[in-house]
Amino acid sequence: MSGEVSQLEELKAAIRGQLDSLDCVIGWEQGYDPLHATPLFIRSEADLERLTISPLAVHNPATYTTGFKGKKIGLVVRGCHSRSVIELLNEKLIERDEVVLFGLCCDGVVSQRKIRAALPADPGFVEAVELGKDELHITVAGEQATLKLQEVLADKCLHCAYPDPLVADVLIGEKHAPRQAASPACQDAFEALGNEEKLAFWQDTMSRCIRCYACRNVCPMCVCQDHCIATSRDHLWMSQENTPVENFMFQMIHVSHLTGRCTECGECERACPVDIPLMLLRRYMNKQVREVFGHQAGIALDKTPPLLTFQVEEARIKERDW
Amino acid sequence: MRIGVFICHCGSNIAGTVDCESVVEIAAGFPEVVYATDSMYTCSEPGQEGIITAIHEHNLDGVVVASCSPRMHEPTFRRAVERAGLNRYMFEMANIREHVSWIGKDKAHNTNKAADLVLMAVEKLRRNRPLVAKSFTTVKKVLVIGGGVAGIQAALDCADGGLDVVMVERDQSIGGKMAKLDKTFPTIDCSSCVLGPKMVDIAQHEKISLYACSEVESVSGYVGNFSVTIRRRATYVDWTKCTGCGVCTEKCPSKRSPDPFNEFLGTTTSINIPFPQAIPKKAAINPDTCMKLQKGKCGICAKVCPVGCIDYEQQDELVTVEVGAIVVATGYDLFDWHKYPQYGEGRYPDVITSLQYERLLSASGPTGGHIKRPSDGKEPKNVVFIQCVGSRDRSVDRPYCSGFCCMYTAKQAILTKDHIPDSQSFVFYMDIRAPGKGYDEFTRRAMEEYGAQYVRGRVAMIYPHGDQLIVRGADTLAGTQVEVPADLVVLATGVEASQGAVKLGETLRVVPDQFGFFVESHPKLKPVETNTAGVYLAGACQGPKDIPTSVGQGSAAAAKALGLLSKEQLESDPAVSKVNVNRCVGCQKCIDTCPFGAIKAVTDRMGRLKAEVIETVCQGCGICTVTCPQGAIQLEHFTDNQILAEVNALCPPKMNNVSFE
Amino acid sequence: MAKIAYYPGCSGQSTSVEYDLSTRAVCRELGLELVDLEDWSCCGSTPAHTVNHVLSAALSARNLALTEQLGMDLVTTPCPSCLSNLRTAAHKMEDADFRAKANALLDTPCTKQVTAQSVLQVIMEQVDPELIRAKVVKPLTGLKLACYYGCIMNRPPALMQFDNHEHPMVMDNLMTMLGAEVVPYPLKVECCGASFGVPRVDIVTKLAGKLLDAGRELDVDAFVTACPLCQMNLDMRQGQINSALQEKFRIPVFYYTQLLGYALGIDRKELGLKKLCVNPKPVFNKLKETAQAS
Amino acid sequence: MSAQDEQRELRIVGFLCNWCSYGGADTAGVARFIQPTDLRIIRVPCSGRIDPLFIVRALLNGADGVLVSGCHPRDCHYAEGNFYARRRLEMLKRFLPITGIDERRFEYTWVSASEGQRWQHVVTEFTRRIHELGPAPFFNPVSEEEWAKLALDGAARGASCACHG
Amino acid sequence: MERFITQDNLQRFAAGLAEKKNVLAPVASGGTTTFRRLRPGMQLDFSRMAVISPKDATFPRNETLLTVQHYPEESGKRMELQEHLPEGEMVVIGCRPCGTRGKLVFDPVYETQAIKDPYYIRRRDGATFITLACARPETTCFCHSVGSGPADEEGSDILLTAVEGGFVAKAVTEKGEQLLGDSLFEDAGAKAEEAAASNASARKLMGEAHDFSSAAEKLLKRFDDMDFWQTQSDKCISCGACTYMCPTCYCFNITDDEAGLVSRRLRTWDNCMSHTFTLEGSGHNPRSTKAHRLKNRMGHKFSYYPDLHGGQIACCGCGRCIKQCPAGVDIRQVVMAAQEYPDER
Repeated sequence: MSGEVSQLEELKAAIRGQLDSLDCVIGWEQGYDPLHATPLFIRSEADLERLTISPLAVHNPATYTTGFKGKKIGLVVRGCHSRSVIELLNEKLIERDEVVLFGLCCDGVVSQRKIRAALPADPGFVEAVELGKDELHITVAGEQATLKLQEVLADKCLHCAYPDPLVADVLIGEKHAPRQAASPACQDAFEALGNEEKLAFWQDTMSRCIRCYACRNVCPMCVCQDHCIATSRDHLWMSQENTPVENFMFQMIHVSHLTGRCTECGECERACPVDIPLMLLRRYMNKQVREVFGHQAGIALDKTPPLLTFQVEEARIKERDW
Repeated sequence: MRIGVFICHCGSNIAGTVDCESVVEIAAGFPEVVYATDSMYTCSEPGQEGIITAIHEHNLDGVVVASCSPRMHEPTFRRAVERAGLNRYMFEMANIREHVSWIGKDKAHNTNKAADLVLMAVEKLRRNRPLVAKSFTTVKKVLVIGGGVAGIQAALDCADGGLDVVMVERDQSIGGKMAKLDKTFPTIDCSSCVLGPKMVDIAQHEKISLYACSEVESVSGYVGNFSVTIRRRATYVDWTKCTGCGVCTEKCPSKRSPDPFNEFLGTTTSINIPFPQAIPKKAAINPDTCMKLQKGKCGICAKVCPVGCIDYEQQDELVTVEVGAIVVATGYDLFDWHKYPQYGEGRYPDVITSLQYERLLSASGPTGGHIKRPSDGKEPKNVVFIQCVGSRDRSVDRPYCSGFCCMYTAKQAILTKDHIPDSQSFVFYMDIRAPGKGYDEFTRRAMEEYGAQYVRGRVAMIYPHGDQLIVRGADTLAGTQVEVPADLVVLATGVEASQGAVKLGETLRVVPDQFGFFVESHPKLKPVETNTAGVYLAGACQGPKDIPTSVGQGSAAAAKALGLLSKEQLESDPAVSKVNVNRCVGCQKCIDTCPFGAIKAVTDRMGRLKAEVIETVCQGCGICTVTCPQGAIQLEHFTDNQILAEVNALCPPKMNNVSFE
Repeated sequence: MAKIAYYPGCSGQSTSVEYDLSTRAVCRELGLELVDLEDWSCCGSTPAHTVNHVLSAALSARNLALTEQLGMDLVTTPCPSCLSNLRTAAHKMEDADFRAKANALLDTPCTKQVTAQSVLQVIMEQVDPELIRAKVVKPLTGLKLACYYGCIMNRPPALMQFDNHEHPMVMDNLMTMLGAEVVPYPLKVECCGASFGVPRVDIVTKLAGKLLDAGRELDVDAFVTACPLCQMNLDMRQGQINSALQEKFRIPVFYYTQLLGYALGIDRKELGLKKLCVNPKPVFNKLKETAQAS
Repeated sequence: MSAQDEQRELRIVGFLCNWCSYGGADTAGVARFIQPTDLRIIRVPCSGRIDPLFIVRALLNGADGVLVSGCHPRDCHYAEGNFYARRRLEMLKRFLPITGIDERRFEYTWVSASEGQRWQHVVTEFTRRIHELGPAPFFNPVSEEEWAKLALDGAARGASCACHG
Repeated sequence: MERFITQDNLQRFAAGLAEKKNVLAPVASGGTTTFRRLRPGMQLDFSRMAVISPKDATFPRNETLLTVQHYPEESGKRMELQEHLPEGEMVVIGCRPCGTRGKLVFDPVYETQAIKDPYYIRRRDGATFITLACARPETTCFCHSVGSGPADEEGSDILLTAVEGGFVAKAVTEKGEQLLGDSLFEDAGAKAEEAAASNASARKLMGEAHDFSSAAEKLLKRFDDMDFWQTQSDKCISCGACTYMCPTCYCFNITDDEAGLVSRRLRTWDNCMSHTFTLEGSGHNPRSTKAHRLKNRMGHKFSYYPDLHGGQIACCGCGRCIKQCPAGVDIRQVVMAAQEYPDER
C-alpha cells in the first residue's frame, strides 16, 4: 500500500513541522494486538514514529478536544472526525485557533464487529495482520484468513458522504468525488418493523446494557463532561438501577441531547462493549432533523444547531388537525 | 419536611363531585404529610386562619391546598402561609375544582384524580425550597422613544411628575404624523395650533433632554436600570450653535432635495429646517443631495452661516444614558399602496395618499394650502376618496382595520368643499367606522352638509381618460357598477407598523405581532405594559390609534413609569433561573436561547467561562433549563427535580424485582 | 428542439382556427415542437364548472392524464379559457381526496402533477429573446398597437402565476421586441363581454365598444390579443358594435401569433390572416410604407 | 374492549403552560365543559420549560399517553418559549417511532386561555385516542415469563439483529 | 474425581439445573456473548469468553436492600421497612478460571472481623461455579501474570476441560462432587489424560508472564507524579467499561429511589473511573481528573489492595478491560510503565 505509506510520511512531516508549537497531536498507533489501533498522543519525535493511519485506526480524536481547552493541540482527522470538530466549533466548545487539523482523505475504516463475524476464530486469538490494497490478511488461532476490506468497512464508511475533511489546515491524500449519503439497509429494515417488534428489540437489547457510559464518554458531542444528568447525584432523571427501562432512558437522554448535533461518527456504537446498535437511534434522529430543519450537524461552519434557534413560521412543521 | 394538606369543599363546587373526606384520608398517608384536613371554604377568612393555626400547631413547614386554580388563589394562600411565618414558596396548590370537580361526572374517578393531584403537589412541595426576592434601586429617568403626539404626552407627563426624561426622535423634528396634518377631526381645529405648544414645552422643559435625528442603538439592563445607547446621526450642523435663523436654507443652491415632511410632493433645499414650527428648530444637511458632501464643491451654507455652525466633517455620535423605564411611542407608517395594481401602481400622478392630501390642504404645505393636483397643478373639481387601501384586506396581508381613516376621509371631504366650493367629493367605502365621541355626527355632516357622495363598494380599477381618471367600482347598495370621472384620487392609505419596529422590538425584547405592532401584556388589563418589565407602550406602535387615544395612552404609559419609579426599591421575582456553577461547562447555549438577555457569561477565578443569571431581568420561562443538557441552570420553583417528582408521582416507575442476570 | 404537449382546444378547431394555425407556425419557427394530445377532450369551458366541479375537473384531468401518458409534465394551450380549466384541474388534483374522486371518473387516472402553461408563457420563458430578435425579418416598425389581454389570462393570479394580473406586460414586451410601438393601453384586462355575445349581445357591444374606444383615443393601428373570445368580440362583432353604438370603428384585431409570425417572415397563408373580419390590409400597407421609407 | 375496560382510567399526563393552556383548562372548567377524567395536569410556566425528556420519562414510566399544550405560536407570554418548544416537541414526536413507543401516545398542541371549548375537544379526543390504543406496554418485562420470551426471541434473532444482518 | 459429559448432555444438565436454581451462563445475544440467566430454550455459548464477567452471581449489578411503604398516620405505622435478603441458590456454568477466581477478591472486603455484608455472604454461600478451562489464551489474557493460569481451579466447584466430544469435569469441592453424581456424567476414562494434556498445552501457549512483582512499591512511588498519570490516562475516556466488566471490581453505590408512596434503597455497581465516584458533598473532588482516577484504579489493584490483603493482586488477568476498552487502554502496559519508569528524573 505504497500510497498510504507516502501519505503517512507526508503526514508525519506535516506534524513534525508543527509539533513544537502544539501541546500534542492526537493520532493513532497499534494497540494491544496487530488488529487493533489505539489513540496516540504525539509529543515527541519518538511518538511520531509510531503513528499509523491504516483503516484499523478508527477512534475519533475530536472526543479528546474539550479536555485540552486552553491548550493548542493537533488532531489527525478523517472526514467524519472533521464534522465533529466543526460542530464543536459551531457550539463554541472549542476555539478554531486552538486546534490544528491534519486532514486525511479517508477511504473508510474497519468495523471490528464485522471482522469478528468474518474470522474463523475469535479475534482474541489474532497473531498477525497484513494490510493489502483491498484486503486484510489475518492469522488467527493458527489459521490464515483473507477479508475483503470493503466487506468489513464500518457502516458509516460504506455510505459516507463526507470522506474528506470539511475543515483542515493540512490536507493529505486525494479528494474524493462527491458522494451521496445513504442509510444502511439494516436501518431501513429496522425502521420498517412494527412498534411491537421494535419495542421488543430494545427491551432485549437494553437488557444487555451495563450502563458503562462508554457510548456517552466516547461521543465527541457529549460535552457535559462529568456532569451528565444521568449520573448526577441530585437529579431525579434516572434511577441507578440497571434495568432495560433505565438503560433505555439513558439512550433517550443521549439522543435527545444530540438532536441536530450528532455527526454520525459512529463512536457510540463502536465503543459499546455489548454491541448495542445505537446508531439505529442516531441515524433516525438525524433523518428527522434533516427532514424538518434541512440541517446536518458539522458540515458547515457557523451553523446553529436547530434546537438552539427557531423560525416564527416553521416551513416543515405542520400543525396537526384535531 | 412536615407537610399539611388542606382539602377545600368550595361549598358544593368541589364536594359535590369529589369525596373530600376520602381525599383527606388518602393524603394523610402521603410521604411527609403530618396533617390533613378539609374545610368548607379554604380561601375564606376562617379557612385561611385554619391554615395558619395548623402551621403553628403542627409545626408545618410546607402546605398543600387542594381547591381551585392556582391562577385564582395562589397569591391568596401564599400570603396566608407567609403570615404564619413560612416562605411563600413552601406552598403548592392542587386544582381540584376547574380541573376535577367541574369537568368530571364520575365521583369515584374524580376522587381518585383529586388524590393524585394532591400527591403531585406533595411530591413537588417536598422538593421546594424557600425563595427570597431581591431588592434593588432604580434610576429615576425615563426614555421616551418617538416624538409623535403620544411620546410628547408621555414625556411631558413624566417630566411634570418629577422624572428626568430623555426623548429620542428619528426625524429632524418631533411632532410625528400629527405635525403634517392640516386640521383634525371632528373639530376641524388646526393641528399645528394644538400640537405646537406641546412641542415647544418639550424643548423648554428643564427635565427633558431631546435627541432628534437619533435612534436607539442598543438596550441592556433591566427594569429600573436600563442602559441605553443612542446613535445621534450626523447633521453636519453643530446644533449647540445653530439658532435656526434659516439663512443657510435660503442660500442653499441645491433645491432638489426630497422633502419627506411634505410627503415628497415637492422638493426642498439640501440644508433645511423641515417646517416653520419644527422642534428643535435646527438646520440639517441631507448628505445625499448636498453638493459639498457629494462632490466637495459649494460650501455656501458655511459661508453664510452667521454663527459658523456648519461642520462638513461631523460624524455619527453614540451617547449612553441610564434610565429606569422606557416608553415606546414609535408610531406607524403608511401602507405601501403600490401593492395594489388596480390603483395604477404609481403610473398616474394624480393618485395620491391621504397624507399627501393633508400637505396639499395645509397652508404650510408645498402649494401654500391651495389644492393643486400634482400632474398639472390644476384645481380638481371631482375628488374621489378610496377607503380601506391596505386595511381590512387579507389579500395584502392587512386584515385589520386602521381605525381612523373613515374619520380623516370625512374630514378631507369637508375640507375639499371648504377649499373648492364647486367641487364634488366621492367616497368609496366598505363600512363607516365612527365610534368616537362626535365621530358619527361628523361623518354625517360630510355627507349631508358638505354633499360628499358616499358609495359603498370597492374600487376595481382606475384608468386614465383624457386628463381625467376614471374610477370604476361597485356600488353594492345600488347593485351596480359605477364609473366616476375624477380629477384627483385620494387613497385612504392604511396604517402599518413602523418599519424599524421589529428591530427595535428585538433590542427592547418587546415582541411585535405578526404585523409588527408591539404586543401589550394583556389586551384588556395591561394595555400599555409589555412582557418586559419597565417597558411601556404608547400610541400607534401598539396598533392603529387616533390622536385622542394616542394622547391618552401616552399619559397612561407615563403613569405606569411614574408609579414604577416612585418606589425607592423594586423587588424581583425569585422564581428565576439559577446556575449551578459546578455543573456549568460554559457552553453559553442558555445565553443564546434566552429571549430576555437575562444570562451573561462570566469568568470564574479559575478562568473558566460560566453562565450567570441576572435575576432582575430573568422572567422565569425556563427555556434555558431545557437548553442546558447537564441541567446546570435550573428554573427555581420549576426545577427538573420538581417536575420529575410530579411525573414520578403520577407514573411511579415499575419497581423491578425480577432479576435478569 | 424542445418537445411540448399541445392542447389546441375546441375554438382552435373552429372560430379561431387562425390562432391555432399561426401558433403552430410560430412555434415551429422558434424551435418549439408541439406534440398534439391524441383524442383530447373539451375542457368544459364555462358551463362545466358552473354545474359540477368534479366532472369539470375530470374533463381537464383527462387531458392532463394524456400528457402524462406522453411522458411529459408540461402541456401548453393557446386559449386562456382552456388554460384556466387545465390549471384549475391540476390545482384541485393536488388534494388527494379530490384526485381520487376525479380519477374515479377516468379510464386512465392522472397520477403525476402535470403543469399547464399558455403558449405565450412558453414562448416568453423558454425561447431566448435574442433568438426572437435575431429572427425578425419584417419588423413591425411604425405600427402603433394596443395589447389587450382580457380578463382571465392572468387571473386569478394565485392560480395562473404568470405576469402581473392587473397590469400585464408580456405581450407589450413581445411586440416592442418586434419593433412596434405599444401604447399604454389602460383597459388591458377589462372584460370584453365574453360568451355573453350569444345571449346578450348588448352587453358585449357596450363592453367591447369601450375597449375599441379607448384604443381609438390612443390612435392605435390595431389590437393584439391572445384569447379567441376576446378576438372574436372585438373583431367579428366590430360591425355589431358600430351599429349599436353609432360608431365607425375599423380597427384590425390580431392574434399576437399572427403579428409575431409576420415579423418572423412566415408565409401569410400559414397565419390565417384571411380569417380576420376587419380587414388588416391598412396595417400591412403602413408597414410596407415604413419599410420602404427607411 | 369490554364496558368495564372502557370505564377503567388510563394514565394520561398533561404538561401545560401556565399562561395559555392551563388557563384554557381553567376556562373549560369554569364553563363546566365535561371531560374524561384520565388526564392529570402538570403546570409549568411555559411550554419552553418542557423538556422532551419529561415526556419520555413519563412514557417509560408507563404513562399511557402524554399531552402537551402551550400558547399558540406568537402568543407566548415569554415571546419565544413555544417556538423552541415546537421544535423540541416535533423532534420527539418524530423520533418516537424508532423506539417502538407508539407516537400517537404523545401529542402536542396549542390552546389559549380563552379556548375552553377547544381544550375540552383536545382532552376528549386525546383521551379517546389513548383508550383506543389501550394500556401502554411496560418497557421492563414484569414477569419471569416475559423475560424468558424476550430472551428467547432475542436469541432467535441471534447475531443477525435488524442492523447487523 | 473426574467425569466426562458430552456437549449435548452438558446443555441438558444446565437446563435441568435451571429448573431448580438460578443458572447463570454465557449465552449468545445480538452478536455478542454475555452471562444471562439461563431460561428454558436458551443455549449455552462456549465459543468465546463472555464479554461481561460472572460477578453478578455474588455481586449483582442491582440489589434492592430494602423498600419503604408509606401509610396514613391513623393506621399507626407511618412507614414500613422491608429488608430484601437474597434467597435461593445460583449456579454459574461456563465461566473461565479468571472470572471465577476474581470473586475471591471480594471476601477480604465483605466479610471481615468487623464488617459482614449479609447480602454478599448469602449470595456467595449460595453460589456454585462450574468453570471451563481455557484451551488457548487470547492476546489480552494475562492470568499467569497475576498468579493464576488457564486451568486454575481456585474458586471453582467443578472445572470443565474441553476434550473431543465433550468435557472432562473435575470436582474441586464437595459441592462439585455432588453435582457430578448426576446421571448425565459418564466415566472419564482416557479423556482425563486428554484434558490434562490440553491444560498443560494451554499454559505453555501463554508464554512468558509479566513480572508485576515491583508494582506495589513502584505505584506508590509514582503516586505524586501526576505528569506520569496524565500521560498514561491521555486516551482514557473515563467511562465505566473496564470496571463494570471486571470480575474483581467490587465498589458499589447506594441510592434511594423514591416514587410516590413507595421508595427503596438500592445497591448498584459503582465505577471509580467516574467523576462522581469521589465527589464530596461540598463539591470538592479529590480525584477530579481522569489521571487521578486511573492512578487510583491501578494503585488499588496492584498496590493498596495487595498491601492490605497479603500481597494478593486485585486483578484476575482476564483482559476484559483491555479488550473492551473503547480507547484501548492496556492495564498491563500502564503497570509495566509505572514499574519501568525511572525513579529519579
